[in-house]
Amino acid sequence: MREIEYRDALNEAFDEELARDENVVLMGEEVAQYNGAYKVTRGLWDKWGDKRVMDMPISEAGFIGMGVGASMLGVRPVMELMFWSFHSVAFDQLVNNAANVRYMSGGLCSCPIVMRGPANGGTNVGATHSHTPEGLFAAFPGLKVVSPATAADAKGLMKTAIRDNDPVYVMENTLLYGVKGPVPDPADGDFTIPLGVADIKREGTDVSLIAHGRSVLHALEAAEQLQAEHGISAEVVDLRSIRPLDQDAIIQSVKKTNRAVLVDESKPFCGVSAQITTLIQEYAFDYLDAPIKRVCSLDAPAIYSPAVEPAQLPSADKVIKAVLSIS
Amino acid sequence: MREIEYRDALNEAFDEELARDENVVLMGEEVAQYNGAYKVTRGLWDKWGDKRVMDMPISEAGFIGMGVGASMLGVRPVMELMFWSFHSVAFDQLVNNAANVRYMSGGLCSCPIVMRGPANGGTNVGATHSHTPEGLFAAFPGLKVVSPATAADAKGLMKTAIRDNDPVYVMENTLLYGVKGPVPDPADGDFTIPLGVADIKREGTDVSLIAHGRSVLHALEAAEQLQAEHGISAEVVDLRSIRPLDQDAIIQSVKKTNRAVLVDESKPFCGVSAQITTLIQEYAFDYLDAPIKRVCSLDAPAIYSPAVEPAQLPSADKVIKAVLSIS
Amino acid sequence: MATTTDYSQVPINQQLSADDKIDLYRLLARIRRFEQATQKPYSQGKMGGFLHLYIGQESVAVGTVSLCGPHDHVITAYRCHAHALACGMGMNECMAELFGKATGCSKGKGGSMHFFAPDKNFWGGHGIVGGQTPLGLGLAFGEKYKGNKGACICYMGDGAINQGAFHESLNIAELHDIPVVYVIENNGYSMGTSQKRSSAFKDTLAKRAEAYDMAWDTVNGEDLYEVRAKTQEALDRAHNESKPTVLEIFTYRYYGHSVADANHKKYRTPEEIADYKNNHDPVVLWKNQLISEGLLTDEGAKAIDKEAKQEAAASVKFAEESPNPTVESIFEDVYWEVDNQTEAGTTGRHFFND
Amino acid sequence: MATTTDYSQVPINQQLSADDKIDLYRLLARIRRFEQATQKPYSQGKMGGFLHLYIGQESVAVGTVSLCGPHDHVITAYRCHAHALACGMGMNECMAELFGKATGCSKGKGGSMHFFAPDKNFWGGHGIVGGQTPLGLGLAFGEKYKGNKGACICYMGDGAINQGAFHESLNIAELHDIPVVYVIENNGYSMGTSQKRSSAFKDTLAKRAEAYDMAWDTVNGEDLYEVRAKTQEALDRAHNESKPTVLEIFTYRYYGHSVADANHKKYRTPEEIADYKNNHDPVVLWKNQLISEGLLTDEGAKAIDKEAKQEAAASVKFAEESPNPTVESIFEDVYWEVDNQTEAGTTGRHFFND
Ligand SMILES: Cc1ncc(C[n+]2csc(CCOP(=O)(O)OP(=O)(O)O)c2C)c(N)n1
Ligand SMILES: Cc1ncc(C[n+]2csc(CCOP(=O)(O)OP(=O)(O)O)c2C)c(N)n1
Ligand SMILES: [Mg+2]
Ligand SMILES: [Mg+2]
Repeated sequence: MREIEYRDALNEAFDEELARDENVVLMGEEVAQYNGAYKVTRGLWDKWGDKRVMDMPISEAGFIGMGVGASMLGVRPVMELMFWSFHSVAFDQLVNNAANVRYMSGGLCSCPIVMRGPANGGTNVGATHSHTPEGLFAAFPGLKVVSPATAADAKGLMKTAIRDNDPVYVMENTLLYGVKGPVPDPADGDFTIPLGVADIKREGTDVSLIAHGRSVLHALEAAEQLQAEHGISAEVVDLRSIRPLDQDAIIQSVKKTNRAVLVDESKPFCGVSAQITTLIQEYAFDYLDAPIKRVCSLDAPAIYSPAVEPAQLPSADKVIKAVLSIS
Repeated sequence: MREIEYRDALNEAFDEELARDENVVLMGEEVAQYNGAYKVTRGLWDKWGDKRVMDMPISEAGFIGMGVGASMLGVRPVMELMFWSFHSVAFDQLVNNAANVRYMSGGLCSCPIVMRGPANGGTNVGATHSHTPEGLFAAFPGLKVVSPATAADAKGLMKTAIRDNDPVYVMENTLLYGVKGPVPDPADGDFTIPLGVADIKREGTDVSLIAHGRSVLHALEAAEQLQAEHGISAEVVDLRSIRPLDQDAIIQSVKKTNRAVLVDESKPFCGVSAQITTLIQEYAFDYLDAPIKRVCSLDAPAIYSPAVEPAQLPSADKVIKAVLSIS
Repeated sequence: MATTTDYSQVPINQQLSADDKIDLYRLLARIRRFEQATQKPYSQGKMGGFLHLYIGQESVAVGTVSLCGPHDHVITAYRCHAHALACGMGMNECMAELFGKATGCSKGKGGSMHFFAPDKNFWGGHGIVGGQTPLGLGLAFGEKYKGNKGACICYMGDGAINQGAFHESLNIAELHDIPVVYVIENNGYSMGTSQKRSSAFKDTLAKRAEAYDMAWDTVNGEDLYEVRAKTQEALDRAHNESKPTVLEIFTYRYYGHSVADANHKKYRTPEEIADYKNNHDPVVLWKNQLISEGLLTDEGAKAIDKEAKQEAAASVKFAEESPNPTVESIFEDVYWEVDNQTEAGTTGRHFFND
Repeated sequence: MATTTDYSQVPINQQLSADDKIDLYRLLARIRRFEQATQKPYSQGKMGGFLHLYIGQESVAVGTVSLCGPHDHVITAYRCHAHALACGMGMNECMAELFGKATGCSKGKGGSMHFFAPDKNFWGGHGIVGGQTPLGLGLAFGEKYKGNKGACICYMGDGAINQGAFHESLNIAELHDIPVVYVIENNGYSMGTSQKRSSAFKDTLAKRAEAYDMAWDTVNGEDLYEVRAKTQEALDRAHNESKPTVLEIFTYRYYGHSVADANHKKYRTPEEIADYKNNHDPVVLWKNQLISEGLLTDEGAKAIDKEAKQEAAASVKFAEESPNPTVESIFEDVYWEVDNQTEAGTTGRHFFND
């Protein structure tokens, strides 16, 4: 299969959905004429023009809310936050208007919108620019959250998100944008991936490594080393979608392996991994041979120092250590 | 001991701290001339005047950020959000500036500020006005979060929060404002309660009910009935402080009872209860005789209907049911 | 506000037939009676939460909404009953919503602050001050995007203008030529805070539009003709030039901020309230206007009012007799895909109760 | 911007001694050289994250900060190196911060966007666009609250003015008489977006202040005398009347938005960039001014510049030789109480790593 960058997989998803549905419109800061701060929307303004790809001023509350309002009328906006970290200035629109308008109207309004952008640490941009808010948003019923780890998942989930009739928040990753992976050729048909379906990225029998986003790569790397150096067979469950969540896949894996290590770049307090732990201990209580361990970002604001930031984030080494501590 | 309302206990805390430290200033919408939307600041503007008790326009990002800036200079603002739900329009100031400025400056700035207001459901004000964001804020290292359940705790924690040199977010409750409880007389000395110390509100041996805020009242009611009707001795652990957290008290209680039910008005996904569950399963794994159960708000936006909203929230009945399911 | 224009003579008002004018009176009376009918059940505890009455401001919603065509949309804040009825919603579903009943317009999920009727181009009812202002922008943008000649009238209070989201919306509206009409319903107070204590401004609040090089105007809200005349100018600008406007409409609320506001006679003088009631009541003024135009008699007006009162009473009965939502319904209307049992709605776990 | 005022003649500039003027030149040169010295190590990967250069804008920070007294504060956005040095921070701690070293002003925790020196009244360095504007309000309020005659100069870009928090701040500033001076450093672009494509406005961005009945002015940023003259008026207003001002200072950045901005020659013409460099460079203009005043020779200027260059090179060396922060230090500077090992800081669990 051809290999393309995660960035270009997303770009293809936009291009295809722009072609498929004239209600799809891309909006955000620098997404049009500048081709996107991270070049994810490269070429789309040239191709689709002012109407379908729109630059916005630095007014996230204003333009995100505008997208929500337009979506109630049946427009299908795909909104870029240059960084997901900038959710903080648009939070009301994100968690009240987008998440609640269907509910408060007794189902009369709906909100088919996608919010997207990178959400990750690891690029030395400091505490305000390194938030990983997937758990934060998944906590709000009414919202859906996905976090693709590979180019194929990025494309497939994005296309599904755009077609979904509820607000879907897609957490991309600046460190993955340049990573290549196999993605089916558009010529071979419409490629989508459903929300709410985890992907077993590696089968194993001794421990379940449960991860999403870039943490999946750490888990995979750790799994290889665990096999090679310790003879431990680790299964890697890539959640892909945080809400809806493929709970069955998680529980099934843990029932098989009896041990779980969660890898989650979020901070540990009330992070996604806390939710997954809670579900496992509830639904697989009798199957657990050891406490569930978590590998999260170290619990402080993101440090800038390029020499130190990597130590604040999950890594294969830390995953291995956690696995060994319960093996 | 004299009994006073939770509201008046808070009012006393403000009054005493305004007297104690001339840097303390109260700010918020309608806190001065109107005496506060919920009369928590009643009489303080009359007594302390324009300089110490200030009305603000409906510009939460602006005035909360102003408080943060002033706190860096050593002013000690006590900021009212008329509802904690309005955090959504001030989120950047709350989770970036207040939480991170100390870190990003390598400790050169500090931020001795209190943010406060009611955070609860149960008053039929709908989805946008019923958020319970204690877990959401506790997830940000740099912030402290407390949630008092009684008049005495409200006063004692508020006074400590005002004296603390870090940002402390105090989650009050409109349904508790009118509830009376014993509070030490100011004549008997300065009354404070440290952050990070849970309170065993009832001793028991069979199951630990772990709660904060108004959920503590449900837990206590459930405990009485469990004793009377089922002969089950429930211990009620009132967290009081979510961050810093009295983990020792939690673990000690669970090690004694071997069973835990968490009562938490937050939504279940990534709520405070998910974090506490995670800690218990990690630190008391071998002591657990049954899965940890949670009683949270039902996982949907807050419904308005007065006839139905109570069913969305934790209650003594639900706590009893959860306890019986693991007993 | 002194002006010599006779707004009754502008084309949009000249077009009104006698019946149209009487219908406007009927609407004013119905809105007034609807809200009056809420007071008893509210005080009896049959409704929950807040109840923000619009009484005194009726001409604003009635006058502005009367101009809306099929591609014009309406969105407002929590003080939304009048806009809802003006858009054509029935008293029954509105009253039932206040009672939190399953027959309410929002199935009892929204309450007083959250009336909705998208089929009538009414998009709520929003509780977060200023939070609806970007949504209004989006509705106007949506019509434009679809190639229609439409607009959105987005209402807010005099206190709401100091929310950041509103300013961001103004800039975007002017920058991207979005056909939105922002109506500041200036009733002089945001809760207990007078306009002077909440906003720094020059001359008028609407003039803030100049900061964005945007058109603006001020309107005497008690005069239905003036409200219609000046709103039409804004709608024309929206429809024909795809340009936004800020209108500040001066009005007054008789009651407290919400029914729970016991302070409202402290921050306003009784004389101020009495003066408005006695000399500026928009329902009375319009009635007198129609009588002076010979289109209505005192008796005719009374009959209309009586009918409105009966309709309101009937809606209370309807609401009282309606069923409550079920507890199960708590999980409906969260996700479109779940409600419609699509594949997406049945894949993965969506709700996380134990 | 044509004006006939000779700003060199206003009192605040007349007060400048020859040494003062030369010191201003030295500061301009040091800032320029400091930033130039960052380029090589950045391109070598010795620094992380963003690097937003101020080159071309130096006169703005230097002119405005030169007027600050002991109770005047400075806060700005992420393009903060010049303000930091102008406030008196040393090149060493600034350069070390860029390298993420423990000897950095923020101990390597902040990076390029987050320089701080509260002891020199410099409060950052803030990465969220517009997020610093309420903080600036708070610093100004704080001095007023403490009874001092002080002010805060709060800087932002031309793109930042469309953030809601800024508008909320303007209203509060005027309403509560807060001695803040908002300086819009208008370099014509926010990333790749020209001023015209990001803001709707009439005449000038600063004029938006009129919406809040606030004083404002525009300033030709290339002329240090004019920057000082007009900023002093704003500071006088802050100090003597406790009133805010918006100043829009026209300036230009030579490089991209950040060093990573490869597009910057696409959204601007090479001619535009060359014109500014050749005809409006603030460092050159001030040097020429001093030469024309007979206070400096070409040679003298070169010596100062050389010294600046050496100082910058030395700071690179200092930074390179400095130690990295320890991994343990990740948990320092989160909580004051923890760092100071108070009872509060040692009660309960503060950090939640496994
Ligand atoms: C963001 C936010 N802050 C505060 C409130 C509480 N609140 C509700 S209405 C209101 C006053 C608004 O006054 P105004 O905009 O003049 O509208 P009016 O009530 O006069 O119609 C306040 C402070 C809120 N709902 N949302
Ligand atoms: C809230 C927010 N949105 C977007 C960004 C990304 N961003 C950083 S700087 C910038 C451009 C700002 O331009 P301007 O205010 O003119 O300042 P300049 O860079 O020209 O100094 C953008 C969009 C951000 N940091 N914060
Ligand atoms: Mg008002
Ligand atoms: Mg700029």
